[in-house]
Amino acid sequence: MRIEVMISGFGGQGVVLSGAVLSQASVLSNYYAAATYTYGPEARLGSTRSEVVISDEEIDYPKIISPDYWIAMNQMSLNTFSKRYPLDKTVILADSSMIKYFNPVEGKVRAIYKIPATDEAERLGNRLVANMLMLGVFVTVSGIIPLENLKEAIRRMVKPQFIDLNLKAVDRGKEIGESLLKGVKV
Amino acid sequence: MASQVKVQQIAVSDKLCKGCYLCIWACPWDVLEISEERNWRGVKKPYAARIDQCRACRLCEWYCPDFALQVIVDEKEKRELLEVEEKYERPWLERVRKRDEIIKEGVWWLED
Amino acid sequence: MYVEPGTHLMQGDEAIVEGALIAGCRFFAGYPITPATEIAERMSRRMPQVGGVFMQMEDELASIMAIIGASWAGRKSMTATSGPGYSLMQEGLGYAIITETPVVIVDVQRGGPSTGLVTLPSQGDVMQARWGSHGDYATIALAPSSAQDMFDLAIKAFNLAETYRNPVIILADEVIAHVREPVKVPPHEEIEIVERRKPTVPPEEYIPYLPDRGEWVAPMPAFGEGYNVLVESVMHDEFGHRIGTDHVAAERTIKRIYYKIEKNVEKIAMYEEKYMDDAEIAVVAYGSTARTALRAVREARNQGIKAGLIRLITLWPFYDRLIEEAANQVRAIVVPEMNMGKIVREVDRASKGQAKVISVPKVGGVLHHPDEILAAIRSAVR
Amino acid sequence: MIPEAEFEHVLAKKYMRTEIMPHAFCPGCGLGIIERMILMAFEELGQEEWDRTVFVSGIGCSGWTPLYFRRDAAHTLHGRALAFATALKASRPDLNVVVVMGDGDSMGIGGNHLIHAARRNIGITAIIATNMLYSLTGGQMSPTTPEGARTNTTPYGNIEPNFDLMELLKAAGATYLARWTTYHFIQAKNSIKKAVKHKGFAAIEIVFQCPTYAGRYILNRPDPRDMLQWFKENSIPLGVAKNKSPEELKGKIIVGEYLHRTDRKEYTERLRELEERAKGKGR
Repeated sequence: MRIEVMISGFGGQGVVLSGAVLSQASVLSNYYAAATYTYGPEARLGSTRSEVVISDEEIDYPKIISPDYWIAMNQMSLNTFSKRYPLDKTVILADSSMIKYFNPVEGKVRAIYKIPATDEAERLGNRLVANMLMLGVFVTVSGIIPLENLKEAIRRMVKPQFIDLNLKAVDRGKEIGESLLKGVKV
Repeated sequence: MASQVKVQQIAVSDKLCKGCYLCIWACPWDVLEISEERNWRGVKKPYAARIDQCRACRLCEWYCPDFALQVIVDEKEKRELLEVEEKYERPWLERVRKRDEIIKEGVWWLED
Repeated sequence: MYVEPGTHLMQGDEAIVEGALIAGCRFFAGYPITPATEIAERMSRRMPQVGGVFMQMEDELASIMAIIGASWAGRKSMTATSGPGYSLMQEGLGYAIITETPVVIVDVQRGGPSTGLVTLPSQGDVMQARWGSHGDYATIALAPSSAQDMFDLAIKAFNLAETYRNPVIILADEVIAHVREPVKVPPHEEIEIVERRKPTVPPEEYIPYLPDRGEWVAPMPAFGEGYNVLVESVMHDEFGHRIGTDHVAAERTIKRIYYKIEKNVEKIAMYEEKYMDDAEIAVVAYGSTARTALRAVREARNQGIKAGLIRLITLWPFYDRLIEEAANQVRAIVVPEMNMGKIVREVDRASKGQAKVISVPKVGGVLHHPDEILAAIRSAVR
Repeated sequence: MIPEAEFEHVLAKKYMRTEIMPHAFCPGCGLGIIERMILMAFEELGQEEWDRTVFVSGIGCSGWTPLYFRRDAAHTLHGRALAFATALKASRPDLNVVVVMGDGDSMGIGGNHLIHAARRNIGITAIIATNMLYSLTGGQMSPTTPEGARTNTTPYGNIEPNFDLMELLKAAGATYLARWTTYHFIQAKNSIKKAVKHKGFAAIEIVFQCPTYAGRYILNRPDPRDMLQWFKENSIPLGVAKNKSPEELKGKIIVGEYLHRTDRKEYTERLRELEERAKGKGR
């Protein structure tokens, strides 16, 4: 088993942290994991991407060949990477608060789930937790990692004062994920 | 004008003196002169031509950049010099000599 | 104080810091540079906790001199940098070599030349690690391929540095510095740590640069211990006194600092072989590229091609015999590198024409796609 | 009578590597006098201080100065002596670290390290031997070459203004500063004693005679005796200089103790405090 998860967005959306948290959650679930990230020279608003490979054996190539899941957090990255990778087996979890045009990927992928993550996060109190909300959706939709392990990873890696908010975002993500699986539009 | 201090010797090293004559410039009492003859190093060393005028102010010593010159006032100073030689310089030179011996035999990493 | 035994999810740069601390590193000097900055940041937090000194220096010229100074103060010391900073360190590296000072230098390679590809990986500094400073010398360079390697090789690097009194370079790259993956930390007492060999003779009998018969380096005292050592950047004799025109003494010194590395290649060289037993095509790779290569080799095996991988862990001194033996076994050697082709020259030289050597260069700041290496393997079969 | 063939001064016998002497300096070079100032300072400070003193130097004629001492000494790279010394002091705060540098070494190629060592106020004694040009390479312009002087790289006269080391280091944060010439033997020796005992970055600039190049090219006095005479006649004590106009001070060497302050904390003390704060904090 080798599952490749790509998280793409711009700097400041927590792309790197969510890759780190996802790899931690994978390790807690007794998988091997390797998380790498690619970033531009800018600290904020540059293009950023986390690549997480989850496997039941030691990981050789740590980068993505063809993503199984793609958490896309902004329009620019959706446009860019839709051209770079084969996407026929890819499930896209897209932040529909940030992405309005899906034509670059429509018809090329296995499924697209549109989640207004940033709007939902704002409703929870801080738009910065959209990344964790998306991870909550991801673990629910993919079923690879128990939700509790994701929460434990957050407790280990997130600054103490933000843990509660992040956990709330994960729970909201889980709800959204469950309704998506039932085919309910969010 | 003879001094009250009796200075035994103003030693000037053949090994170290390079003949810059800063000692002569520094001496307020006109004690030192340049020798007529060159020593084995080719230097015309300064020497104490008028040692009776020396008051052991040691300015010549201080301004000698080569540690070549010392005003030896009396037996005590001479003894101290030899003591220092015995205590500090000899063990050090022994260490240097040991190095020379080993090197002379040839170093092992260049063998065969 | 140290990271506890067990498996931890760590980033490569975190692993290298924890490994270095366990190895006994107690001085770090550095200057911020992407993508090596995280190492300095972690060191700044961790070093004082273990009683060590962290210093952010004014530049890389100062950083390398600082770790050499700290090493002579008796501390195991390290710096971390990337391409432009590594270039600035070359003169200081030569100083560490001529004065036989154990230090560890981490170069997290990024794309060059010059400021280059600031945030992207590369293996462009491989030759600089061997030949970067002027003059004749030999050097030790290690290439980690995982966060685990960053931990393990940090310890190995300090051990080698202390054993051979030589700088050791860890040639990481951006991918390995930033990869977050599980790292196994063994029980601390099981980790082999080489401590600095101190003189056992009194100062009067100690000769700073003259090893005993059969030894390559003399024991090394620290400053202030009474041994009165001259640490001399000018070509010097066994006592540390500079050589003016004594070419015989100069030859002795140069040959010793060269031979102590090159003649011990069998002891220094580390490598890993996978699927090589019956291999007909060998892939020789190192660093993060070795992981891509492994993927390609497995893919080739799936397609019925007998491919194998030789992962070089020690890049310098180059282990000629390993490649020569492989060349006698296989038909072709594929050498993928994140540069325009550097180690491939060594592979070509060491294989002595016994196998076809195929270079697979990759530049632009990205890992090879496994298919690119696979294509080269397939082309070698034809 | 003591035989003179192999004679060495008592200070040389006690402190110096006499096996490699006479040293490589030109006849009449002031660096030998600076060596003697250092040794006499330590002779007065006592054996205990000497035993915990180490030397660091850079490249240039000045870099050779401490290499003749039978002590731990590092002959580093051009300009990098202070970087080496900073780490040495930070690692071993109990040692006296004495750095000897030339004007090119300290203010030219090593200028960055100089100002940062002063900024950190690390407890190093920097003895900066200034001869107004680069002499090891054969007489080229340095950051202290007077304007208008002809050297091998300023054949039409130097167009660059020079550094005032004392002002530079005062602004950078040094806490002990003095300037003397090789003529001011006792004063310089006393300053060295003070600097070694001082907690903080101490710099002593000693203008010395380079008869071979500075004597011939800059002062037009190729004889070391004439150069010392010139130092004697052209140096003005700080107190006297205060009441003189810039015109009167043109071309003069203003000597004296420029600064001695104790209100800035020394770097290794800060390091020790930092360690206390960091300990007990988890990984």
